[in-house]
Amino acid sequence: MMNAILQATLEFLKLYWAPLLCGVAIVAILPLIVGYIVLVERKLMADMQARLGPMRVGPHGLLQPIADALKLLIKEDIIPDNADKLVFWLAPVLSVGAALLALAGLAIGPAFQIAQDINIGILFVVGISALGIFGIVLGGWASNSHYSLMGALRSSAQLVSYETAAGMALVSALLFTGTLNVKSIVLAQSKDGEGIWFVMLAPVAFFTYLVASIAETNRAPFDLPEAESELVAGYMTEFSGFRWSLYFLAEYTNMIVVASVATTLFLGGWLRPFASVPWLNFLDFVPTLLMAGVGAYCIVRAPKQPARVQQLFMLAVAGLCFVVGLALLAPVLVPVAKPFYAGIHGGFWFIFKVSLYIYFFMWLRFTIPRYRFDQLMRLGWHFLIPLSIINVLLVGVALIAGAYFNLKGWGLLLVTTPAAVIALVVALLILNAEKERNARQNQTAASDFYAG
Amino acid sequence: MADEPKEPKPPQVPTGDKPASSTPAVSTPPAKSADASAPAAPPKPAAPAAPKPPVVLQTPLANEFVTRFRAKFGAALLDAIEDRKQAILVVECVRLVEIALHLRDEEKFDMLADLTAVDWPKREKRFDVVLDLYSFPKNERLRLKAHAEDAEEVPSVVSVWPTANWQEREVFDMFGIVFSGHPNLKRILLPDEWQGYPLRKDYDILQQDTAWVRENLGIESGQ
Amino acid sequence: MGPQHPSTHGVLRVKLKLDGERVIGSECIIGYLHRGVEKIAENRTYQQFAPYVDRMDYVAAVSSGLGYCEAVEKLLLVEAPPRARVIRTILTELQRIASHLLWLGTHALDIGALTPLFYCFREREEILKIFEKYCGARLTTHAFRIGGLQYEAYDTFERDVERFCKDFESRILEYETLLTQNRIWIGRTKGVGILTAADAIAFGVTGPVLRASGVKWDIRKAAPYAAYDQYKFEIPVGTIGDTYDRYLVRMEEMRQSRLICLQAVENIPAGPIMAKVGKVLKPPPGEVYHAIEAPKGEIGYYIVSDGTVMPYRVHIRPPSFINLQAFDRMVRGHLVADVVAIIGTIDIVLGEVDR
Amino acid sequence: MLDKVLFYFFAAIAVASAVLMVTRRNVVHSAIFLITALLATAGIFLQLRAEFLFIVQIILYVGGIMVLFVFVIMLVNLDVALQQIQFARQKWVALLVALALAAQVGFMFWTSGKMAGQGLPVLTAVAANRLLANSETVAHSLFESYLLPFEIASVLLLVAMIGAVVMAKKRT
Repeated sequence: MMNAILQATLEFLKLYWAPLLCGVAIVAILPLIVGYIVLVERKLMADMQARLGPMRVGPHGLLQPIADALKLLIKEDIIPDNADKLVFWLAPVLSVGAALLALAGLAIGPAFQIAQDINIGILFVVGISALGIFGIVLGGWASNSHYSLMGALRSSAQLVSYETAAGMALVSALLFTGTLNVKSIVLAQSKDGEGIWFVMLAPVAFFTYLVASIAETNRAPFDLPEAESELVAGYMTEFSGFRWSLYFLAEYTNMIVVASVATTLFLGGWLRPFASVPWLNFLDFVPTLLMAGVGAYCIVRAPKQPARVQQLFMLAVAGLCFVVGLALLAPVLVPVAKPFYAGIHGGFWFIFKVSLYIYFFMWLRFTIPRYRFDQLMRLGWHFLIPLSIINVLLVGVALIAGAYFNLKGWGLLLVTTPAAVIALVVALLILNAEKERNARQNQTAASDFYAG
Repeated sequence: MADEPKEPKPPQVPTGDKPASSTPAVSTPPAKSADASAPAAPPKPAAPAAPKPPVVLQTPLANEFVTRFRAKFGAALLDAIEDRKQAILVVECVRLVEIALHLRDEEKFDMLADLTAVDWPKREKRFDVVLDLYSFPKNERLRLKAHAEDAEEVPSVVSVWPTANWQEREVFDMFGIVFSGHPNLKRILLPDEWQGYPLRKDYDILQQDTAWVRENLGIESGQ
Repeated sequence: MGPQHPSTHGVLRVKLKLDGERVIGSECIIGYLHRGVEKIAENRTYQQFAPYVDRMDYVAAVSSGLGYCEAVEKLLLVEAPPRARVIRTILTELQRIASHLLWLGTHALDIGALTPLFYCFREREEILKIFEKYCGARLTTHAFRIGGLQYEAYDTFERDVERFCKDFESRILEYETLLTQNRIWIGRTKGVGILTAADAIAFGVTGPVLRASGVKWDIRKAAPYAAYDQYKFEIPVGTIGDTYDRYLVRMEEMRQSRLICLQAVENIPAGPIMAKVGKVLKPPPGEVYHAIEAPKGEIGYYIVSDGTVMPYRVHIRPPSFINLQAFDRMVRGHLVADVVAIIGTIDIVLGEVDR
Repeated sequence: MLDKVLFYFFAAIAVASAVLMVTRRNVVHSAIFLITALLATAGIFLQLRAEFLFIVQIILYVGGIMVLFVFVIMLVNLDVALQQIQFARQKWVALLVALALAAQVGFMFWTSGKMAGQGLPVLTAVAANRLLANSETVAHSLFESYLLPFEIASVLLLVAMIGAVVMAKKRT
């Protein structure tokens, strides 16, 4: 019996060593990446609020994430009494597991993909991230305090209702590709496919997906469950120390997952903007210029640092930027490095777009106030879901028209933009139908999808 | 400038811890005067400065509003004074609600700005319940005063001006004046089981409700 | 919601009777911050009691100080000199802006907008700097004395106030762009916590809350005190009396206060800053009720004097205490999330509610 | 070799969690074990190269229905449910039914072993690219050969949904 298992593992390793390696790498680097996303968020927030943000740990607070991680590890791990031990331990693990697993389906570059382009790509990502709800609901239930249970139920109600809207938005984009496979979706947007990003062809779908994804990751105007004043921290209240950081990691990984799904589907994955337009090729130099700019900025700032070690640190960061800049420059100029072009540049553009998407999340969080729960539900059910369903119909009709006039690539725009316009008109119709209903029915009897 | 020369040692700073019962040793026992709330001519303490002639600012008020009021209520209106250009009507405590309704509806005093009480331990009708009214149309203020004995029930004006609700509860909390007809008359600022009424003159400033402190905080009061 | 709740602006405990998400009834339990100010007043001389007044509404210390000093001046039948009255008006109006800024910041934070808080505090810092230069203290300033002012206006006083008022105009636009047209902000505040004019008067509510319900009444116009009669300014009035109207009324009030400061700073009359008031104040026996327009509403002082050095009785009419009574009427029928917004919109300070 | 090991691994989890689900006293624990059972069967689908079924199983069962289960468990207050004794007298009836079922399955194995060429489906490792993509085949069969039943089923679901909404409306 023993050698059977041994042989099986050998066989397994022979077949799947590459994805295994990528998987381990991702899980190892992710907490660091999430840490630095949090730092960027705090810095941005501070910048928008006329203050400095974390400056104390390391130059410009660059070491802050490591300090946070350390603090979270050392913190005492409190388990509320007569809480359900098994479920209390399981909930955060489930939540992080779902988020990390969903990452597997995504393709950072053409070559760099953990699950070797499984046929159901996008569906796999959406399906697995739906498991995250259990982490929240069970977490709320396990800490058996009335408030966290209420917070958990509210946030899962929010997740469930916005998932339908997100799903519908994805469907209308998938109509163009015809397949769920991540790699072929991106190729469909490149030269040999439609040659145009789907965000142009289905802008309304992109908008609905954007709003739904914000709600799905409990962020910005929809971060009601934990921000509600009397629910304190929603389902996360009772978790402390490492367990809490797992939830935190799950939330930010979800954000990355949602951002990469949007980039793959709408913003042309790892393609350079206007990849198919030959005379715009100088765009290839943009990444190197960007890196060079950042490096220069670091050098300029270096002497201003108070401590000697901080100056060295800044110089090191500048060096790193220049090296990356050179790496990005090589495939464009040096013919021999041509084949690496797709991998390196693709990776850069993908990460660039994902970070833009996440920047938009953060930007929303600082500027606009929070929705009340029943408004949030009404927005989801009365506005987003009908809009996205109608959008699917319209895009379908546009596609048939496109096929009829056999338009290709940019030609499709002729058909899809009217579809988008009609969708917007429908959206306005729904909105002022909402207003009348609101006016008629006074404020107090607001229909609450999830009345307790 | 801050600490004014202390030549007339303010009697108030108690030398020893006088038992609470004695009134604050204001050496000028306010003379009994039937009408005005303020003693007519309090003999000055033996201040070294030449005793200034007692300045009386209370002048009887006699305008057509007072005559109209006296015609309507006659006996109930005990006195009408003007102190520093502010009209004061001293009324009988029993008919307070009726007068309040009249003032709000006919005389348009539609807002009760303030309701409070003053404790004159020397007088037999010990408490003054003071109501400050304001009329939006006439942009005028009026002060209504009613004298009440220690255990006497003052009719509550909550039915006339809902704002009196909490203010009457505070007066009850601080003075112990019971307002009959008040929806839920219980202490508002102090803990419910607190004994004693702090703002009474005989409630010395250093006296805490020792029982409450020992029972709730478990320490001897004053520690 | 317990006394240490993050959004109750101090130690206020609210018992809510809920039907699912909807609030049916509420009861406010106060008294956690009761320091017995009125009892202390009976054992302090008139000057010694002045700093206590600042500790009541610690957010608008200058205006409560002005109220007390003017009440005692009325008791003494003394009039502060014109120069003192103008400087008092400027400082009170600056305090009104500072108090409204603090209200805006915390109110927006309760509803979820993170950024306005920092913008408001940046402006409030400027005002506190002016107070600090003038009288050494930032929050509980005790800036005024009975009979006038303690300190002469420092030399760059006019320039500082003018510079602040000049760039405050653009700052208010910054808050407006963030909030006023914001659909979510309107969604969270329109039609929430409605108080009709009749209810407002019945509950004795005063200040911006009363004006938002449509009653055009401001003591600075009805019974001008200090130097308000010399300046032109309007009184903003709302229509429905919901949270959004109160927001608009307070924003407009900040603009009006800025105008007053500008007009006042142009010509501060020369002359003495202190009336002829002896060291030992012995007001003739009698009583007075003097009310002024504090940022939260009408703050009134009822002082009874028996001719001695100490007041016989001092009663303070606190606007927050009386405005809080209308809370129960406003909160009925709303969701739990609105309770937070309604507490914010009444703008209460617990030091003043409990005294 | 790998397939066999994986299959037995998933099968063992499925059976174990099914048994645990039934025996647990705590309702939420049994819900969790039901989820693991469903995930294990999804794993087996994946093994059979039916990845569309794998992801549909996860989305529908685990992501959809189980969320509903957990919602209901949370909303209904648990302590009432715990008081009632779970297994009253039906213990014997359950055993009887189980035995009957076991007999039938045993008979099926026994006869299929006799028939030539039938036997247990032997999994052969088929190279991934030669296999026709699973979701396409499912889509073709669903929308071409069985379009009518598909439409009828969706109408049925619609009716059920409207019924639920109407019932909910009446209560609030």
